[in-house]
Amino acid sequence: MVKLAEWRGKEIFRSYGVPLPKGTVVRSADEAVSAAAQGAVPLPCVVKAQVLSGGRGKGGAVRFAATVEELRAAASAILGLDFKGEKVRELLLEEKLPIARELYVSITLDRSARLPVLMVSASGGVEIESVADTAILRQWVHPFAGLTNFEKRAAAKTLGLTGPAARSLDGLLDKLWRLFLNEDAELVEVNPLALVGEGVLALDAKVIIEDDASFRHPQYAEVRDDRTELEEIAREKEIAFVQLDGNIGVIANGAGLTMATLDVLQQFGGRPGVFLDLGGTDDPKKVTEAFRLMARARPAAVFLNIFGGVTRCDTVATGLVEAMRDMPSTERFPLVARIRGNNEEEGIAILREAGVTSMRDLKESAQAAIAAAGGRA
Amino acid sequence: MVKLAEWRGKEIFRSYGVPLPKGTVVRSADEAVSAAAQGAVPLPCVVKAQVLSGGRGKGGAVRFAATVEELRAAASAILGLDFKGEKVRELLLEEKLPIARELYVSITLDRSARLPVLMVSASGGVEIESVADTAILRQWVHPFAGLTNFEKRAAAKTLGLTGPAARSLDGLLDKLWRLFLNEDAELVEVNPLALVGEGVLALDAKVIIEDDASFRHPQYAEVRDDRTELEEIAREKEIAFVQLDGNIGVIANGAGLTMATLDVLQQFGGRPGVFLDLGGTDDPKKVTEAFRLMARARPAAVFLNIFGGVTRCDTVATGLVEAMRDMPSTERFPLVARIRGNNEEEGIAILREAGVTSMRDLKESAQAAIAAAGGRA
Amino acid sequence: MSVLVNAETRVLVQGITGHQGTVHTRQMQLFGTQVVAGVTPGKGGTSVEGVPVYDAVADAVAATGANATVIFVPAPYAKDALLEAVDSGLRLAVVVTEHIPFHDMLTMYHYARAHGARIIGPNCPGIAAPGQAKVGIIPNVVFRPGRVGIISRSGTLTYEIVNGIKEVGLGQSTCIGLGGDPVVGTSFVDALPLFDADPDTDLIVLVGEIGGTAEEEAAEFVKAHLSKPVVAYVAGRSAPPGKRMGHAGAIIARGRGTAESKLTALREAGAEVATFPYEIPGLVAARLKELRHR
Amino acid sequence: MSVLVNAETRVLVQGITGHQGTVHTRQMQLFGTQVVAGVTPGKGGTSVEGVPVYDAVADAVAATGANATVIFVPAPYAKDALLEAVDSGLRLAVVVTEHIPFHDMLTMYHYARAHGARIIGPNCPGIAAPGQAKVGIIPNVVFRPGRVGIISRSGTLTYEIVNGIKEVGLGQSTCIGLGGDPVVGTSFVDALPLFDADPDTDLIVLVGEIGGTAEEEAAEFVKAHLSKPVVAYVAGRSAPPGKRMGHAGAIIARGRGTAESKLTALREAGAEVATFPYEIPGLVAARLKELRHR
Repeated sequence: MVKLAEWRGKEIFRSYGVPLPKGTVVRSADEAVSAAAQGAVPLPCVVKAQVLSGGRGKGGAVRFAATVEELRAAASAILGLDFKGEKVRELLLEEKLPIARELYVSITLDRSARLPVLMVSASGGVEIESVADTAILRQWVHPFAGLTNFEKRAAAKTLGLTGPAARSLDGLLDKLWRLFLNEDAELVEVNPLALVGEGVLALDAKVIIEDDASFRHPQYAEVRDDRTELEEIAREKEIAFVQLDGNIGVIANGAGLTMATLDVLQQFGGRPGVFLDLGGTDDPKKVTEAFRLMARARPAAVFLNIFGGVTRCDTVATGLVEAMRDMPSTERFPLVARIRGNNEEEGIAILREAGVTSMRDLKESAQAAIAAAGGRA
Repeated sequence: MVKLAEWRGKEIFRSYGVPLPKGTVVRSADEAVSAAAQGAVPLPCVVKAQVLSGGRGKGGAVRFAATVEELRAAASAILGLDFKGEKVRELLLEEKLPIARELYVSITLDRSARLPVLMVSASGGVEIESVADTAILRQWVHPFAGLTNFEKRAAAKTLGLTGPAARSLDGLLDKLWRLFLNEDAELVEVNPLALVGEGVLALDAKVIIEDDASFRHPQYAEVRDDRTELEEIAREKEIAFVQLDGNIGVIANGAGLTMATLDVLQQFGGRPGVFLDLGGTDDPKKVTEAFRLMARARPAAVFLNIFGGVTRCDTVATGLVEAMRDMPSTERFPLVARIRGNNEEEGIAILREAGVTSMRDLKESAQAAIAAAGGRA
Repeated sequence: MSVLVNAETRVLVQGITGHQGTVHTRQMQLFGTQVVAGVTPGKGGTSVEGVPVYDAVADAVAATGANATVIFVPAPYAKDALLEAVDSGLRLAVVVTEHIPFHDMLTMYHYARAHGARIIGPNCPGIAAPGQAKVGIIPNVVFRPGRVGIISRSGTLTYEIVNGIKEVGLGQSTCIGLGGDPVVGTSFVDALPLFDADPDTDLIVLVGEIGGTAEEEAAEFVKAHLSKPVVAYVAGRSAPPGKRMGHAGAIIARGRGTAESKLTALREAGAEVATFPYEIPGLVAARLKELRHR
Repeated sequence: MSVLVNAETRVLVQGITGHQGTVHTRQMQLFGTQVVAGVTPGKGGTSVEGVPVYDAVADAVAATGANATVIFVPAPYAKDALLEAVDSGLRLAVVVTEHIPFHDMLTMYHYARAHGARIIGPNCPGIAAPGQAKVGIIPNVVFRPGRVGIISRSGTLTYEIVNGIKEVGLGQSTCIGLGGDPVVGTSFVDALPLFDADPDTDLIVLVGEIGGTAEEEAAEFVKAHLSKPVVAYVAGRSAPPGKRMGHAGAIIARGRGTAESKLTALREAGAEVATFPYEIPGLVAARLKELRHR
């Protein structure tokens, strides 16, 4: 899942011809002022923090500037913000427009229907979660038909647009649909979509690109605005790795088993701190790398819970022993292991030789991991 | 159905990136010589008449020229040809290539399967009708899947292409498929497709565009290489009008009824000369125009056979009387009428007033038309 | 009973406010058809011949329980209209519109099929079952209730033949005009089993024309599966090869699809073949008489 | 009997010459499955584990009568492989490949559906019916013939649970791993009626996880239609909202799809709900005992 910052989303919008306010991206107050001086953005303008979290307006991360002085002040203030944990590095400056109405439009996947769904609402400009379901039109779009005229007519009707404004919407929806398809997007969202005069244009742009389609879109591989450093390294090594709030590291294989392991830990009072899903592997080197990555997250203890299927227990054990051998003592952590399934006996023997006991019962081993972490929590 | 001359087809091929021999179009021997002098085509080259009929090679409409003198001679000779009734107006000059093999590729519609079909054969360079069915691979392409890799692999296998040549074919097939879809083609045919070195390229190009899609492709409206002047006028007026060899003009409504009328005429020894299908109309002006058009084809007699459904009998009668009133006596023709169906009585009354008797029986009225034409045949 | 339509059929007219839509709404009503709704985007809230008009098919279906549609909208918009009908749950669509690009029709056909919907047409006169319902444009005057089923690729020629059947004192169970376009939603092979299964049809008249191989495939089906007698006619024996006769379907290509090949195939399949359209009523009457005396 | 596969299943392996393809061909054979053919373009004429390899699915089907396929080809080529299988007449495809873009899967799903074919997966362990056949990658060791049906969105967790059932002395009729991707070919709602109709299944274990609403829909189905008892488990109660847990399916969005909403729905539908995966075998054993004493 590649969440794109607003300005990146708008770059894509522009390449598809989606109408946008005039504007530019800057990275300092000086740049902001010179952008205005060179006419890259007319005054008065809007100054928007380029962060991924929502609620920027309320959070003081969007301001207006009528003069160069106001622009400098607003840019300085916002660039200094730490917005919901994100440092503001870029600002988007955009012309302030005479907005008649604020609307909502998005295209995303409906898993249950197994169809893309176009959602529109006349109540734009607020978080869509707060809009009543009855005020949102859902139009499922069949991939073999594409976005049709009747679907677009229904959208225009819901938005209360007719004449040139409806035609403007029509063009915009076609472009968003093409973007959704051609860029392998999970989500294309415009909130608000502004009605200005007789045309609509995208005031905001939220685009999420699907990770799995990166073989078709290498250009998005560098855009990673929402991961920690370790998560980014894990991604490159094709290991599912998520940092949480607690102190116990969990290494398991398969998302379901990993989640079940977290559930059990939590039920008995443990606090998972890292979630590492080995996936299906039979390469001991990948296991070694996973353990090294886990060590860098400095867990108080690690709970290894493997059920061998595609992954063989001896492979995991071998990789683990390899990782432990090279680990500096400062990075070592208490380890509780439970390995079951394919080549279980061989795996347990390898661990035993390295001084690690494999437990059999999930509940007991979880409790043991919590106890081990307790000393350092 | 818009049949495009080879050079027009190749212009479209070029816009889709289909590999082609280097070449240019000329309209005189002088132009040919100066094209060679300016390097627009290298010598030795191939000189090809731009006509729509097949069998150009055998018919002397394709020649080789190794020198400027030979080029001038070949161009003059071919431009003088009357090829199966078509005057040669354009020549395509193309570099002569070291062809390793001549292959066949086409995409067209299979009506029974209701699917586009990709056809390939290793026996290219000859009329595909003469190739054994077993030597032609038919791959149906589903519109919801598009041309797939496995279909292209099967094509490469049939053509005996591997490695870079197969990859070259792969790219070419993708381009032809896109052209077939995006240009609303009825037929895209390359015969021969030449294997030169490790790549394939289109030595010929046959493209037929569907008439009905002209609202999407206004650019093809002017390209009409295969109609008579009257047929072209009829087309503009949206009247189906075909000139045949005989002397009886037939005006009917609906393709089936028109064809049945021709069948009956022919069965009793008549020779239809024009086929005019009024279609479904309730506009007397269109009927008047149809009659004027018919008059310009100078038929010995006209047989009007109408069954009123969407078209009303009185509409046809009114239009007919209008046309006859304005017609110069030199253009007049004997008329046999049979009108049945909706508003039959009213139509018959209008005709009677204008001195035309409507007959009831198809067989008898056909015989009457043949007799009327007999006097002037 | 009848084929595909009956007295329960509730017809929606897409493009009802256009000239043809309005004219044929009236004609369908005069035939006794329940025309329950019309659709023309932007004309919602008005009415035509007493029929309420909606902006969208989904609205029309929800409000009126329409269960079949007839499409009169111009060719550039016909694909969209059909997709809307299918998405709104309609499972029978008669497409009268002519000049629909076959690439559009390929999408329409396969989309309908994937959703279990049937298209009749395009460029077709539609379906009529005397005493039950008409969904399309075949002239009312040619009909009379009876036991002859008609399946035809032609338009006007069909009217002439149906009328001829009436004029010899017989009547029709259902008549379907399939349309002669290169891609049709329903072909002879699709329609024949429906008539074969219809208890109100004693005999089937098949009206073909040159071009394509639909008649040859129909002949195979008749031979292999059909239990009822067939009287067939094929127009275009005199057509010169390669010339276009108004229908895109009427092109003779590569020696297949000639009148001769079709007539031979039908004859060999056991159909009675008429040389001229005006012979059909007589052949039908004779065959029905024979059936009765068995 | 069993669900979807049985002793008559003749399995084709697409991508058989790859590492996973080869390993699991052997494992399927050891399970007793008839693996009749493999396909890898360009490797036609070779063989893997005694199984003949073809260049094209159509060739493999024609030569061997394969009637199901398991797809191991890399994600960028998986769509093509599935379309080839469907076009070649196969009506059951287990897609093991992970990381297939969901836009590709949308095409695959709707294409298969339009042709009457069923996809299991993608990114799934597949189907296994002990004593009958295995089409996929679930480890052989966890199985033992019996009367418990298992439907799961997880991979490894399924193995653990299936194994647990074996360890309490019970066995399985069929186990299907549906995969946890955003778009799956077969969902709980699609699979439940198959198990309900299977005379060899007495009880169904449903293993869900957070994300999406497949479990909520399953609960509705259980309540409205299911005749057999269900034991359910849902992984992810402790997952923080908005964090991705390896599966794209495991995202909690907009308050729906939480473990709590799933568990509540299943409980209200009459399923017995396990808090921990290790409780499942006990619950299953108790419920079966109860059934027997009725």
